[in-house]
Amino acid sequence: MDGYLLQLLVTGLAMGSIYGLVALGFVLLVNSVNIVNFAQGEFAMLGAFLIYSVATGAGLPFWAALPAVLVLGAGIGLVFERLAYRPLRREDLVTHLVATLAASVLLRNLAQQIWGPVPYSFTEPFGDRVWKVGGVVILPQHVLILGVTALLVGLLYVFFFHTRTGKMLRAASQDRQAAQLLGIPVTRLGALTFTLAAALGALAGVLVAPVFFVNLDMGFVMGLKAFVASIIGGWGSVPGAIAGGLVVGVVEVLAATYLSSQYKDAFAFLILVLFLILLPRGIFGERIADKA
Amino acid sequence: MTTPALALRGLTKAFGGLVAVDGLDMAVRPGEVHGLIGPNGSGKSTTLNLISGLLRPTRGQVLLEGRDVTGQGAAARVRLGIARTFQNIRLFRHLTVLDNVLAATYPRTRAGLLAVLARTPAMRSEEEAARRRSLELLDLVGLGRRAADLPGDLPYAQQRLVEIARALATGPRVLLLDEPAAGMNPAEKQELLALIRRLNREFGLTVVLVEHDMSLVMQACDRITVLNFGSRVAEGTPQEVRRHPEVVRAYLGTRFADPAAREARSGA
Amino acid sequence: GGGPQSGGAGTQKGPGAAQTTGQAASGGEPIVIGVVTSLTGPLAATGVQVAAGVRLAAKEWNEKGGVKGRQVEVVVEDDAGNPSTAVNAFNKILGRKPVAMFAPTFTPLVMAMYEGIKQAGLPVFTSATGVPITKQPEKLFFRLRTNDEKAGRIIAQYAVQELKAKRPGILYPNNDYGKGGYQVIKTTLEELGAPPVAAETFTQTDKDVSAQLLKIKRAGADLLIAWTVPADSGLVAKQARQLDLGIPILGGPGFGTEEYLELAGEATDGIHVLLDAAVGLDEKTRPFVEAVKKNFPDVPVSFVVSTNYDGANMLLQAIEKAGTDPAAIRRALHEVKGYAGVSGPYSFDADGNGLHQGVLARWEGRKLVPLKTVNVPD
Amino acid sequence: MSASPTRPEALWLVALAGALVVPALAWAPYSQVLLNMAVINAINTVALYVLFGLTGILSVAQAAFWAIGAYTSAILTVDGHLPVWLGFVAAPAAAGLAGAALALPTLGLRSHYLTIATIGFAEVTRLVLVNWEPVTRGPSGISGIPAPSLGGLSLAPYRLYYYLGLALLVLVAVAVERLRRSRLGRGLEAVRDDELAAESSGIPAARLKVLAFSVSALLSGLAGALYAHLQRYVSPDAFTLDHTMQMLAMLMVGGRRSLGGAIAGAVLLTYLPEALRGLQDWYMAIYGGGLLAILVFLPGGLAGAAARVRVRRGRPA
Amino acid sequence: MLEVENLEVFYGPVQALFGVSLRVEAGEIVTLVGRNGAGKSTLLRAISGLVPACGSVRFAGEELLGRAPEQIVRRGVAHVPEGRRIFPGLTVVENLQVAAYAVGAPEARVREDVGRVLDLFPGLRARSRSYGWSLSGGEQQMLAIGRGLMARPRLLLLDEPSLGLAPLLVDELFRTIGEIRSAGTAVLLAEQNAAMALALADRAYVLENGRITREGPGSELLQDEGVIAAYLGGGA
Ligand SMILES: Nc1ncnc2c1ncn2[C@@H]1O[C@H](COP(=O)(O)OP(=O)(O)OP(=O)(O)O)[C@@H](O)[C@H]1O
Ligand SMILES: Nc1ncnc2c1ncn2[C@@H]1O[C@H](COP(=O)(O)OP(=O)(O)OP(=O)(O)O)[C@@H](O)[C@H]1O
Ligand SMILES: CC(C)C[C@H](N)C(=O)O
Ligand SMILES: [Mg+2]
Ligand SMILES: [Mg+2]
Repeated sequence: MDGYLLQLLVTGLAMGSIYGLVALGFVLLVNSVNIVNFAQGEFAMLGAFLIYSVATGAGLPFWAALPAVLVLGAGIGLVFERLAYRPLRREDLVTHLVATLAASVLLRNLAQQIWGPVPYSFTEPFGDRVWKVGGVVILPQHVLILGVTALLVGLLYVFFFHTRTGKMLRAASQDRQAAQLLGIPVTRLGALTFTLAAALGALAGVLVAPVFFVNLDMGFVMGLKAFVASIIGGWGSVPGAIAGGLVVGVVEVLAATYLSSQYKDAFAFLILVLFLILLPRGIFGERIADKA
Repeated sequence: MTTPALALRGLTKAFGGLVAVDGLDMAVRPGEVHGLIGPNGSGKSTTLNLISGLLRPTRGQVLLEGRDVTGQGAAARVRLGIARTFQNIRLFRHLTVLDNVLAATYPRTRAGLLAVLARTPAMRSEEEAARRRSLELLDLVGLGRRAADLPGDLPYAQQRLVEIARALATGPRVLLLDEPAAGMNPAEKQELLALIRRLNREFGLTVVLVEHDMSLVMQACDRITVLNFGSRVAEGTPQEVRRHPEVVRAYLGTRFADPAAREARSGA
Repeated sequence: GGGPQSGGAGTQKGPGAAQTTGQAASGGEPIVIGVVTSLTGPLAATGVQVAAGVRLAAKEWNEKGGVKGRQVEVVVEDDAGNPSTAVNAFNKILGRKPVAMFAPTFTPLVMAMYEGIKQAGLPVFTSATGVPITKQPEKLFFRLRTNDEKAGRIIAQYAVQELKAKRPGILYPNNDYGKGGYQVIKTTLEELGAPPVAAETFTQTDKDVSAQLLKIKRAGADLLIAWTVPADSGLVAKQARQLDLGIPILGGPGFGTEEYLELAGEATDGIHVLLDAAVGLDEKTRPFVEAVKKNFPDVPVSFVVSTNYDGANMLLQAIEKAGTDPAAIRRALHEVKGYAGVSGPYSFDADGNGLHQGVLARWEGRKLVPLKTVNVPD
Repeated sequence: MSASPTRPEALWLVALAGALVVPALAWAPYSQVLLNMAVINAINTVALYVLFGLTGILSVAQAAFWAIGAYTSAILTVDGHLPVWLGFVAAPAAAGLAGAALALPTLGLRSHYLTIATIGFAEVTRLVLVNWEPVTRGPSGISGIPAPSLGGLSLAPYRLYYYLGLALLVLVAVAVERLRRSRLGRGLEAVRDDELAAESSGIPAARLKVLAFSVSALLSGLAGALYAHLQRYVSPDAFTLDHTMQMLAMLMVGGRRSLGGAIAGAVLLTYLPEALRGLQDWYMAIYGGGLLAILVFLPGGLAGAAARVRVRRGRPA
Repeated sequence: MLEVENLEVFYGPVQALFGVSLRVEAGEIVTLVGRNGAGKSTLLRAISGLVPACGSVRFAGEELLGRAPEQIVRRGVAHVPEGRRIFPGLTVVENLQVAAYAVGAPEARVREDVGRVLDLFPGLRARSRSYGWSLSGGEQQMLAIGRGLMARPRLLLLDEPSLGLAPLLVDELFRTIGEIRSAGTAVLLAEQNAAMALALADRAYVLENGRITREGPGSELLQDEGVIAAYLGGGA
């Protein structure tokens, strides 16, 4: 393989792991409260602005700022759960779609009030460092993202399939009332879930800030592609998030290069539709059918 | 011999490694009430799903009045005269009881989009007729008074009756009932029995009845097929079947078996 | 002469912080100037600069006693980056009986308001650079920046004639701004005998242009002309540096803004830029930059602020001279020749294009060094 | 709601009478354009109601159909020099065909998968508008779109144009209500409530879904023509995913299974952000919060609230 | 152990229970009989906190009304609801595990109890790794009952447990319910299969239109002419 193609693949995988990272936030919520959170991207946006404020603004070193941001993110998740999820917990998917959409408008504009409309640059922890491996440029930040995403995939998988809380969460996502009847503390678990999801989102924001810059739009952009990724990977599938993300990332880069950069975005959706038609369950999707 | 109203030939359905229906042969004579019984998980509902077209068989054929309908979709089979009810009640939640039944007149009405928008006289009279027929069917199952209610507000047993009315609205010749008596008390079961008989005798419907209430099955059915592990283990009249040792052992237990069978079992 | 250039007391958080600037202190009704711009949504970073420029000018005039003894009131409404909202914003301001309007910087938004502008018959200022705006028959527009046709030609000529590019590559966003610029640049390059060897595009919300950059490099380009908006320009500079692109970059006006510099950081060193105006580079513009910083600490300073500031000053001057009748204002504006604005000399031609220059500069460290100013009179 | 056999017809008449006189009270172009936008949004929301409210298909391609309608009419009347009325016919036709074209390959998909496929369709449509420059003129859009006229009377003034829109909205509402109360409408609702049971009742779910997609797209196409000849300018930015989401919010706020709710929700959410403009750059934050509050405090939307009032007054809901 | 007093339940404007009072002693099987819509399920739902109610529900001396369902379960009241409510995307074993996790059972006990339930329903054992959604109706019913047992409740509320079970299994189910009692768990049972339920019951209540109209030992009601006519029918 020549260096050019290799470089393209590296780039595609890097973007793909970002999509996968954000997609994990979707997957977490799908598996525990069974909603599609339109504001998941906004959690990432907030994480990016927070790390900017805490690290660059307040002057804390990155590794000290990171836990602070995760805690702040978790706090935002708690409030979010109280205001945008709990009052509607008995409603269906679409109500939550619109509610989280409304919440995302709110969050984005609150962020604009706090930080202003102008984007910021944030380069921690690696600064401008670049690795060159046989002519191929690799950014340490990308490696970090891929590593963290892979680690999170493993953790979440173990969590959902091999821990008590995880199994109870899956149960609650499938039938909230039945779960309640069994004594599963659905409300408390719901709050926990949003705390995790928001912290996960914030972590994603921190990690991609050096790649995307810190700006108000980053949430939406990442959200949409990540959502596509999570569908391709399989609805609600933990390993599917990263697999789908990598597929989208690589296809986009290759298509933009070899086919048309004008229609780059269209290819992400085109493979999506192809997947939907040929492999509707996605790469790792479980079959849960309607049975008469 | 007359062509069976419904015939299954070597019908097989595998879900991955699990063969839920296994080479089933079965013939339902026109105008009979045919029981289909067997232990839980023996493939009864799967068989009904294969007959009504909700599932595609892995192998084998479904013949309606001699005609192979295996390739047809569910809606098409309804048009050909097969209707069904569901084990887990599946009514249209947001439609009134009457509209639930009216919706099922779809295959017997024809107004297209333009006729509907223009409310042509033909469309209006068709609509009127369908409405009248649906109300008649609701009266037939004893639910005329609840036409305007949402199905969710009805007790369980009555919801089952709405399902039957809905199935009837499609104008079937073969009616598949999946545990229609579940959740009914003995009095209601008696009424159900009367209804099934009436549908069978007055309306000439062929009925396939899946049911665990043996009293109902024995009284309602002309003949019974017994499944176990997706295969037929016995077939015959209620009297024959309830005596069949394999049926007693795997399904009935001693409570329903007649003394002869009980002896046969203890002797074995 | 120009308008007053130093501000008075009192700072505001941002241009959107208060709905209006200036009260009717003396001499009857205030003169109302409308501003439709992005206060929210994806274009807000540029949008707030429009409002800031107009407000600053109005404030200065009001402190001097207003125009014809009347105070100037600036009414700002948000377009949220959305054409329908822009139309609503425009119509809403019409209810305040403005004498003139300032329109968004994004051409499709301006065009969306066009029907209303035509019916209202008001003079409209804009720093949007799309060619079609001033091609409309009614001649209601006064454009405050060099239009894309001229800017595109200047940048292409500079690439070939001064930077000696033989095999340039072009990168542009897949929107009105990008495509408009790309067409002109490409045609000019072809005329100059250096047709582009690669022309790549990207969606503006996309945050990765590395595939495009690699492809341009792979095509053997010896110069990259990047015709991108500020936020994307930062991305281009940074990724070009990371990928070790190894060819010089010549950027459009997006590369000459504070917003860009914040994002590009060190990666900007050595990049050539075409600017509309030498705001902040030229010593003469220092007081202006300080006045903006003082009054609107959160607003980045770029030629978007200065051109709208100049526009507002020219408008108020025209009113001082000709009164508030829209037709009279327009006539007065068309007579403006050689007005020495902060951004440069203004002369409105028959189409309403006011600025006809390009300033070429180069980033050295984190400082822009002006190299030359090109004038393109019609 | 759909369960109600006795509709308060009087309410409809009052609403219509109000809609007829309101332009007399709102003279400023601002109010007049808003009235027009309310009508256009209402048609779009009714279109979404057909697809989502009646059939249960959550499509986020609605803005794409709207765009197809708007562009069809714009292209035909500007470049094709066809009379505006033809644009008003061709726009819904083209959008309706596009609806069928989207429906056919995606019939096998359920719930969120279908939703995602429609996102793909919307994105691809947007990209085509941006990139197919010879026809769509790319991102700069098409300007100079003519206004319709009626027997020599130009409908360009917003007030007159509003009546054109209102007439179309009434037509659309009546048609959709007729559809709902027919065998086809019951079929759609049956598919929405339980696709498997619908199939088993002889209702061809696939065919009805294509019908729902086509009708819904057709109506949005009509709204598109109305929009194009109102604003006299179209560009790809006017038809983004945000707009579909707005329509969805309008429908949910109105009450997803109610035609009246769809219209009321559209009107309310057309005015809400405008009413909040006084808050300047805060208003979008307040709007997001307000939308959330409506969802929380008005479960079932406006229609649900109205039904509860009716129950409390002792009338049948 | 369970004392229900003056319980009233409304569904919107409709009243479903009118001043219902009953009690269940430790280790007792109490059967509720009543027509469709009489309010049996509603009563069970009110006890387990699924629907709001007024009156009083005291369990082991503690008031349950106003508590969330999950708190009530943890006090030892398990409810096997109408309609099974199996988790479709969990396997059979996971469905069972989750019910034990919810009350904080230690891992060893969970494993033991899963084994016991699978022994009780051999049909389930064969499907133990299958997803809930794919089970047959009867298999789901067995799983629902098994799930109720996993909490090791002191009081088990069973809503029509025999629904959809094959005759042989129904016999076995009632035998099992008897065994559960022997192990010290009280059972409150709502059943259409009144004959078998009454035969098994220590005591029984008749519910008509949301009111208790009769109570007594099961064997006594089984002989009662009114009960026979209304609930036992001529059939089985
Ligand atoms: N879609 C499916 N995927 C996998 N397994 C299935 C599926 N449908 C049914 N099964 C399995 O096939 C077997 C037969 O199921 P079926 O529903 O036909 O049983 P049944 O005879 O109707 O039982 P019951 O009396 O309990 O309703 C069961 O073991 C069931 O778990
Ligand atoms: N969610 C509900 N909303 C409104 N009414 C309801 C609801 N659930 C039950 N009801 C009504 O309350 C009454 C009692 O119902 P319930 O389900 O408790 O009866 P049941 O005795 O369990 O009957 P079944 O034998 O059918 O299960 C019935 O009239 C029923 O229609
Ligand atoms: C549902 C998707 C259209 C969008 C995605 N949820 C986001 O956050 O942007
Ligand atoms: Mg079954
Ligand atoms: Mg019940």
